Amino acid sequence: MKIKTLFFGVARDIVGKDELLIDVQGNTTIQDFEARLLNQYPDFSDIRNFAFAVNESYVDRNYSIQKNDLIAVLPPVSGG
Amino acid sequence: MKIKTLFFGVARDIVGKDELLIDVQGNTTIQDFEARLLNQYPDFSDIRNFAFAVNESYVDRNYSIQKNDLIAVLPPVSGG
Amino acid sequence: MELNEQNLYQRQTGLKEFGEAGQKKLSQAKIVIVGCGGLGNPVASYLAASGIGTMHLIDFDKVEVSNLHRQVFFKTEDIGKPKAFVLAQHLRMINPFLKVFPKTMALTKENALKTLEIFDLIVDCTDSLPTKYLLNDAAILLNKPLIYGSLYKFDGYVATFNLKTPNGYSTNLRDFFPEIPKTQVPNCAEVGTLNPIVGIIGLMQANEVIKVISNLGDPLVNLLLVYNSLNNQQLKIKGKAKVNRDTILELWDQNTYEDARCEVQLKDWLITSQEMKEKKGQFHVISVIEDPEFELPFNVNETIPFKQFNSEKIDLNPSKKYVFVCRKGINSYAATSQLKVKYPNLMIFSLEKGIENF
Amino acid sequence: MELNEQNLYQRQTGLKEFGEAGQKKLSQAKIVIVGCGGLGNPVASYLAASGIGTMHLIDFDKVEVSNLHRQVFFKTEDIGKPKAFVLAQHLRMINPFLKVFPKTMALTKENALKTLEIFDLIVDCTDSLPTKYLLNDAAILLNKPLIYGSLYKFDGYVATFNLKTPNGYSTNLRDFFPEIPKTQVPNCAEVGTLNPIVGIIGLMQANEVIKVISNLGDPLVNLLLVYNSLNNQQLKIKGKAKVNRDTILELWDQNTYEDARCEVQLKDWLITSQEMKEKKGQFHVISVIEDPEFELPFNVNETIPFKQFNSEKIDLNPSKKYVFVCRKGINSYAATSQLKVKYPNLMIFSLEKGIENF
Repeated sequence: MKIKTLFFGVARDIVGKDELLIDVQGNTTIQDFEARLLNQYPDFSDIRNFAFAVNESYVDRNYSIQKNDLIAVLPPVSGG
Repeated sequence: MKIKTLFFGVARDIVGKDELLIDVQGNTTIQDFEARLLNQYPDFSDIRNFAFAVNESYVDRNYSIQKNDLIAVLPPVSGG
Repeated sequence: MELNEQNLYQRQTGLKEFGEAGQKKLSQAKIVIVGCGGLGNPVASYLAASGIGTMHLIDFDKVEVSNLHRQVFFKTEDIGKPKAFVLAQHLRMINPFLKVFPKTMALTKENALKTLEIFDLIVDCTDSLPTKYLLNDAAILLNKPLIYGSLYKFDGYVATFNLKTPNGYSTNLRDFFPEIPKTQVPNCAEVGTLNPIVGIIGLMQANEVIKVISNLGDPLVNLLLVYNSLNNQQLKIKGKAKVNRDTILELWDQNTYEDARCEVQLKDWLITSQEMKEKKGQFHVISVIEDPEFELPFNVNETIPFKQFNSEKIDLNPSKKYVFVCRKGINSYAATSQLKVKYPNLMIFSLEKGIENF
Repeated sequence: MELNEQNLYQRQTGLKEFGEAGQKKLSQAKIVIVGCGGLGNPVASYLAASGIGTMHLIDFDKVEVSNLHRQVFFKTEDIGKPKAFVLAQHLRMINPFLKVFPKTMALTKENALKTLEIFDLIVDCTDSLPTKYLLNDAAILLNKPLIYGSLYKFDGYVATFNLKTPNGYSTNLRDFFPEIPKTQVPNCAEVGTLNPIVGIIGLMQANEVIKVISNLGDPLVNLLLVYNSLNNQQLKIKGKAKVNRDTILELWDQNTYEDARCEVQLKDWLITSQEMKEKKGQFHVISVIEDPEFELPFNVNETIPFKQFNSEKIDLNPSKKYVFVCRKGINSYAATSQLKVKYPNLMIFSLEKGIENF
């Protein structure tokens, strides 16, 4: 299934896009998804500190991605 | 069908709420909906100048309301 | 670190998406901000700081005490001074490289096209509905983008109107609100606002200006952004560009773009603050203010909220002198003129310019 | 119109939802704004204008040229002055009824609880990740609401953390980002931002403060608002309050809340701007700045972007003296210290405090 994924902050810099459609197998957890992003984009070296939201709700790493989910990848930000 | 309706600006003042669930028959157009609001709340005397949006798109008065539509009632505003 | 343009903008030019190229576009831009109040204050200040090259500021008004709660670049010492000049003074102190030209004038149908034709982009920071339509229609006739912003209490609207795109010019105000409302909702009693939504809408306008000029991101094109500051709900209403330049040309001929509420008031039916103070106690004073909690600077004999005002139901005493009062002197004048039809020979006056200028 | 509190706030008190009651709540509030930069500037100014009673401003820093593009209440004449004092001066000029107390100090684990305990509410306008966690944890230990704001380039986050609700305290920073990241992404080279998103986030924080204090609308409770200014996309991420006060107490004991990047630098490995200017031409200067377009205030002999810097692959000439430079003197110090391991006796220096303070 194609999962629409939004990238914010430095995650957008790393991916080079606001959003991507990412092809995901069934039974993929956020932890798997995180590992896959890190594998594809080595600059995601700090990704374990990022927050993931699905359909505008914060999710834990063991959340299993469902069809039609909208994922947001949210790095910590520090500007002020 | 129950139609979620959001009220902005002076429309919120008139209705006294941010949003209402309004029971609507089939084949109701925005024009009918407008007349009904005016009938129920006489303070909507300027409602013909208001904009109506359905699911975040501007609609004409002849739009026919569908199940699960989200209506926004948008008066002209002039503050600056 | 030396004060020069390179150092001033280094936190912008260092952005790879913006860079020196984006900065150059800003520096070459010539824009006009119409209205220097709640929206114009932050729009002008943030755009000046960002390095817009040339900025004209237009406002006919002076700084008043009641402006300061939301026009946060004005100081108490500025009260009574022309807004455009005070704002320009601040801009010069934050960015000496800016070319800023303040103008104390009212835009009208007669001077709008001539005044606006020299700019790359127009920012609508006014607080008058007819002027908003005047700016919209003038921008279309001049083929210029218009950055629109407006608000009511806790809600604000923002859009980039009439931007030239590969599919033609984008939507304008009349695609969402076709006609100038004849009766403004609500009229005289300015309802007020909390200051954050004013700033949020102003900053969103500044953001649109920068996006449009530096060709960055996605401006609010064919969209009307609606923001509710009480619950942070945002809608982006999609619109279709239908009202085109030909239609606007016709409308331009038909419209006066004058505020129906600000029609000329007959001097004979007015009383000045000065006169009312001098002749204190000689009048029967009637307030037509809606808000029952509004505190007046003098005693009134009677209160009739304007919505309930009906000249048919009012009996006046021919031996008394009457003064009607409201906040801005608009509803009180309407009350006076209605009663003058019924009692043409009675002494009935409206407090000129209202309690706000008492 | 006379300058008094009633006239100053009449456009707020006239709102039936807010009224005199809301104004009174603001006037009785005692808040602290930590950080007087891009966020602190508008937050303090709009809240002062709205009639907050008592406001403390905390910032350890001074106004710099490169701040002015987004810290639009600072003027060129303020360069070099302490931010908290300059901002307080502006606030006094826009609202003489405000009680404002500027403090030039850095918040640390040692002074945070004592400093913050006297306030009703804390506003986080800092630009340091460890300080954001320090404020978060201190707010929880003190049972106080924290209005959080932060940003990166074009995106900003806002939330009202740790608000007491009928269901207990609302979410806090650690419910969304549990641990203080060890390596900040990105580190030394401050990436910069365009100024509108800074203002938008600041105004949204001011909006939260007013909502919370006057008990109006729906604050961003158990939510993290995310705003992308390039396309005006807004998300409101729902969170669950899980990290409670007991957990924070444990974390408080474990953490130093110090910026790992700002570890003590050995004086022997540093060279001051002064010394470098005096001994111009005597050094082989190597820049480790990433941005190829960054313009340096002096000539460099070599450029090695820090990401590609690898001491193993670098051969130095023992007869030369080396100076490494970067924007803030953090990456250049890291390069120096790595090479000092390989070449302990060579003359290798890092430009102290970086080019920004040259």
